[in-house]
Amino acid sequence: EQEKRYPLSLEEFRRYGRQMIVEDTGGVSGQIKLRNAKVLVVGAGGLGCPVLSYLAGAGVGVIGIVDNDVVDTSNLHRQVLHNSTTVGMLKCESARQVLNKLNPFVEVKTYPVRLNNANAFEIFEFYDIILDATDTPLTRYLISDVAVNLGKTVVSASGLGTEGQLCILNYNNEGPCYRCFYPKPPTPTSVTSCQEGGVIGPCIGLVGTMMAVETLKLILGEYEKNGFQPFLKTYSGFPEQVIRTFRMRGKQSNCACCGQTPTVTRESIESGLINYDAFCGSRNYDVC
Amino acid sequence: EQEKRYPLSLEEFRRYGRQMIVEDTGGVSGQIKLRNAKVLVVGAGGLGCPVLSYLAGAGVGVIGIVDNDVVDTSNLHRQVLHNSTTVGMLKCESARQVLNKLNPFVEVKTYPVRLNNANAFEIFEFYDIILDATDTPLTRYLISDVAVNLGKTVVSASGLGTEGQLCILNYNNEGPCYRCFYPKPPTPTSVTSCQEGGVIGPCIGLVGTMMAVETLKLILGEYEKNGFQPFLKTYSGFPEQVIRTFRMRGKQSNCACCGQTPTVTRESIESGLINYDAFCGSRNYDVC
Amino acid sequence: MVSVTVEFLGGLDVIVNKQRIHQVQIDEEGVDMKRLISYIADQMITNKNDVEVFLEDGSVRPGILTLINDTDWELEGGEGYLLEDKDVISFTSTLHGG
Amino acid sequence: MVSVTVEFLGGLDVIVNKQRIHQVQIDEEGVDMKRLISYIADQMITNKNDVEVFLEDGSVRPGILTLINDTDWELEGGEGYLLEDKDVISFTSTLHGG
Ligand SMILES: [Zn+2]
Ligand SMILES: [Zn+2]
Repeated sequence: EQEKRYPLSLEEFRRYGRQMIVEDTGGVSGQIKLRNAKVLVVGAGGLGCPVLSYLAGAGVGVIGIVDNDVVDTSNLHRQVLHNSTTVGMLKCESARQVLNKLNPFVEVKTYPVRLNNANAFEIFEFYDIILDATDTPLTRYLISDVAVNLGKTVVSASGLGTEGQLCILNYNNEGPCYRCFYPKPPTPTSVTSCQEGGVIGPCIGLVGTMMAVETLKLILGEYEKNGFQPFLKTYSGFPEQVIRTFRMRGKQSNCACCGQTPTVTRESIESGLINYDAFCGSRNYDVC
Repeated sequence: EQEKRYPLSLEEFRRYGRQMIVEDTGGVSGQIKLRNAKVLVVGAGGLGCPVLSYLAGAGVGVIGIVDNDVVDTSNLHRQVLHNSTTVGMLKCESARQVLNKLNPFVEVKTYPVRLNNANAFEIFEFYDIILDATDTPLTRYLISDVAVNLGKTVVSASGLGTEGQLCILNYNNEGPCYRCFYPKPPTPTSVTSCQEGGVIGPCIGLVGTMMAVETLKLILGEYEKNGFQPFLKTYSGFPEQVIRTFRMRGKQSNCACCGQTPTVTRESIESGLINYDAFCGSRNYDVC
Repeated sequence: MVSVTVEFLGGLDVIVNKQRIHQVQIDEEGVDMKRLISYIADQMITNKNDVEVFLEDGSVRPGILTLINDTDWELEGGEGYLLEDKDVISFTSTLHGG
Repeated sequence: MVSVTVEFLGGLDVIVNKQRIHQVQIDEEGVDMKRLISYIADQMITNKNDVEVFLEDGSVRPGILTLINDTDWELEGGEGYLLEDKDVISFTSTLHGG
């Protein structure tokens, strides 16, 4: 009965009141945007953990988690949503349990699969915004390519050691995609992932938290209000904590994916014509 | 037996390996510094939650938590260490349960009291570094004053809305204290706390995560290596995520607490001669 | 005459039409910080009741930090600092939430 | 002659003595980005095996972003951009960990 008269329940007012009174959230209408939002997080690792917590806390209506990895003791210094009692459990399941307790108003969907050419479209279609919190170039191209073909905006981040990077891709189908920035993939041998490179927990966590802030801004229409300029932000934690903002190129008309004559299409991806393994070198794909 | 031959157990190598291989941590010797460190976090709220997770994850040996507040539904959008099933529980106890599961190697001590003139020295004495994650000017002066008198370094942060601030106080008894920056307290009516002002979860969370990075740097001796220059960092999340670094004054010779003729001494604090309530106006003290 | 950028941070923008960044030009010689502060109180704060949020006893209110080109004004001469063209002067209120 | 700051970020400092920030002076006229890149490969990368971490087919390796004064060099003319005194040129490798 009450639900019909008010757009939010009393319990929702109580839970979200402190964020609703921040002018930038837009109050009730902003909270309803959050409740209606569907966000997919690919990777429940060092970036994914804080993103998932803060998006669930804020009341994002549906959160999907793609991760086929299981929790390992060596993850716990940075993947603080998981814990010693969930070692061996699927990360998406471990995360779901915590998020359900944090905020029962949020629906959490889990996808314990490795994202690939064949399943990405089906998984992405349901969501409004895609978060790339993975750790290999292979997946970064795949996520961007699929998102462009489905017209979704991507928040993409990465980190290693004490540093991190963050950008928004295919913003509103106007902004540049991952291939606009990186038309040619790096040679596999030149890539270090956290498998070998090491990472400091709160440094990657800070970049994950930045992803959550960007996602809230996208949902709340902050960039619609102030305009979107392509950027890449870099964070470094040592020796000094600094965020730098680089102004980046826009959408490239000759981009193989989002350009005027795209060759990276749904058909070429799903058929396997675009071979992400060969493209980026065959490396073990592990969201860490 | 094995513990005698190696400074770290195999399980510790497994758990911390990924951070130990980051050069800035100093490997085994750095990990032992972390294990020997005793850090007190005052306030298990929006700042305290991510700090506690990342310090526990990193393997800080003893973590103390001072907070006499209980978990409320309205906290959960930003205080993501707690959850709906711990509503009504003391925050320090709710946090302890999560941290014990995250990392059983870490000892968590809880102080479910309101920090005041009478108990602060006794609580602080045991710790190496004090983190101010509270939300009133009263407590900020008290924490700084007690830390100066005990020769402890403070990592101090605050946040409101989409913004936050962070500084290091009394660094190694060389750096400025809170009273060096703010010799006169603000008039009570001009202060907004998150009680009334509202706050966005990942924005305050990002500042808490910055506190964790600074704390790790202090423990690992990063400032010993590169030198310490007094600073204040400000973060803003909207409309753009930016960290700015302001170069600040050093220790002031006329400071009432850390100066040449201090009046804010252990005696004057513990006897109640320094009246923090009257000093800052009598506001409800709530760590939120 | 001097032309500087003045920023109101940490929520202080509420006293200047909710605009954080202002280009300020003062057509006088030898403008120091003390003069800029009185200029802000007289010319920029629209609601005169807000002056006490910015000033106390004629100087910047305790709890507000003043920065000259990202440096604490105490290191730059405080009220006596002479403004130069393109200086960035920032006022930020100290936050207390946590 | 031109004098610029060159930064190697995102771990790229490993190829230049683990030093992130370098002051570089080139005593030639009309130094463009293409020349700076060859200068770095010839003069600054100490271990010649590391050149291939920086260069591929004579240009900056895919996966490295090049910035001129914090702006993507594609917006500034790319290899043909003529360096000016005090420019800050940054190279950062793209991170992939998560
Ligand atoms: Zn593109
Ligand atoms: Zn002092």
